[in-house]
Amino acid sequence: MSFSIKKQGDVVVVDVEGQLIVGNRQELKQKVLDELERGERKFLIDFSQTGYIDSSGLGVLVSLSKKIREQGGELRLASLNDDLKTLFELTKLDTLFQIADSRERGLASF
Amino acid sequence: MSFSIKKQGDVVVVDVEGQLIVGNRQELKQKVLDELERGERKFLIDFSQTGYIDSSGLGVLVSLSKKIREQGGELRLASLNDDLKTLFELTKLDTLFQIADSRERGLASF
Amino acid sequence: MTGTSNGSTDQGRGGHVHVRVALEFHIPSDVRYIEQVVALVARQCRELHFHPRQVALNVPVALTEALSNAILRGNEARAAAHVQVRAQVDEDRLIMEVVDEGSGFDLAECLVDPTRPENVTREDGRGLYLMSRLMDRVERYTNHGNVVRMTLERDD
Amino acid sequence: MTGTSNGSTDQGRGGHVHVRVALEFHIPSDVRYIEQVVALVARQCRELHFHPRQVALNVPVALTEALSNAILRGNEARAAAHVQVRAQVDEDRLIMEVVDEGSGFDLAECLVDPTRPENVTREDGRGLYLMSRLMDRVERYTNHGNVVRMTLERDD
Ligand SMILES: Nc1ncnc2c1ncn2[C@@H]1O[C@H](COP(=O)(O)OP(=O)(O)O)[C@@H](O)[C@H]1O
Ligand SMILES: Nc1ncnc2c1ncn2[C@@H]1O[C@H](COP(=O)(O)OP(=O)(O)O)[C@@H](O)[C@H]1O
Repeated sequence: MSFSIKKQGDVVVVDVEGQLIVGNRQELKQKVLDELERGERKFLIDFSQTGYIDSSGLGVLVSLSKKIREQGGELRLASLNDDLKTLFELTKLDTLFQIADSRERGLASF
Repeated sequence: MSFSIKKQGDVVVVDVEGQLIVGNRQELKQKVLDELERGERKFLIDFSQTGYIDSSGLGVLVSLSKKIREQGGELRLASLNDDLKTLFELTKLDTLFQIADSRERGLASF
Repeated sequence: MTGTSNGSTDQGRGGHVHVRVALEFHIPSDVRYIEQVVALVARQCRELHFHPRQVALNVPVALTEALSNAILRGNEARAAAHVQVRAQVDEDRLIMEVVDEGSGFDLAECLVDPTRPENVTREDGRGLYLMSRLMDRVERYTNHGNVVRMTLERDD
Repeated sequence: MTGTSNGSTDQGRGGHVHVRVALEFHIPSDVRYIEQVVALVARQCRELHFHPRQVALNVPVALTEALSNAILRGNEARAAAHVQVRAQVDEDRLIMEVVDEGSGFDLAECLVDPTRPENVTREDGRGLYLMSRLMDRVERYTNHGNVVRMTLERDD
């Protein structure tokens, strides 16, 4: 599993490859916070290559969302497959995040 | 698993694809006996595509060898991998059969 | 017939192969081992023809939660403490048991509803809830350690 | 780390995942089921890093022999009679138990040496011999049926 970060326009796009779970969520958190530190404000996390997410992965998304918002920025999510969508629905986190069907729509939404 | 039969020169060559075991040995036996009935006398069984052989598979080879010899014919074996060779050695059937390293050598040996 | 196809296979003459697979793991209290264990259990479920959603969502998420709780809560990540995982899969259901060396906890008391408005922005507290939503049954008992037992009936 | 790699995996920090896999099968007394059962047991051995020769030769041949004896000798191929197979694999060894509904047999008495000159041209009588040569231990006992138990220590 790994996280790859690239900039598209003024949006930082993060791909989560594999799982986002207790064993690696800190890595994601640190990578995004580093970009925030550098002055980035628009973040899109793309889950098209993601397997599963556990509660601590969800927790990191909640935490990042707060921290980015505190700096006047925005975190959005994209490309959740049906199983991941279910996870967000079960936890009502689909009400907390703006979730786009695709990376393109996510990018266009900023 | 399957057995494919083709004629090369005056030799009937049988390929054993997959296992030669209690569940399918009768099929091999019948195919070879049919050829014997038709007048064929030289038989080469090629094991290059064979997985494993059980005691009843070995038994069928012994049986065919006898029946072919009774008709003045010859059964030879070819292309045993190391594991199959071990099986023939353990049972001393390597002393009963003429075994060629390759199909070509097997064909040339008649 | 292939070596990778598992599960119950009807072979025409009214016969049937019944398969039950039991996996048992011992892992140190380190969350880096979770993914490997989860992958093997999920694979067995896939091979026994559990629904793709169960294989991709219910099983991995619930087991990851139980394992991380066992490692971080039960064993408090003490390196010398171990976690045992027992998974039993057949054509009807999956039963997973995760055993830690802690003194246990009260399931009903610890399970909070993370979907309540005051909880939805919390960073933690979704583990037991997800386990209970993704499994058909979650139980806790003590038997040579703290055992969390989860049952999932197979969907086609 | 991959989902298909099984077995014990050292992850650097002195830790170690210990895996034990138990497979259990119930099959009707029909030799056509043998290959499927054998493939699954052999695969587990491969994944737990048994020697390729053990995976390709020792395990499949010995298990095929035990199964065909259980089906054809123990159960005399009676369709209603079943054969149970239990296989337990870990990083040390494989233990296989094949249970039929027959009344059992005397292992020492039934085991003939097929390599003796008078036997080498026989068509049958090599099954128990191969089992004993390909396994480290073969035992027979009665416990809810006739049980043949075979043990193979793992070679790297
Ligand atoms: N294996 C365990 N051993 C001890 N306590 C546990 C265990 N699993 C869960 N708990 C308790 O239940 C609480 C809620 O767990 P959970 O819903 O997974 O959320 P979180 O772990 O994020 O707090 C934990 O904080 C802990 O007090
Ligand atoms: N499961 C079993 N139940 C009853 N008898 C058995 C069983 N397995 C082996 N035997 C006895 O042992 C004999 C030798 O078996 P084996 O060495 O496999 O050779 P074969 O099956 O070719 O005769 C059999 O003929 C049978 O009498």
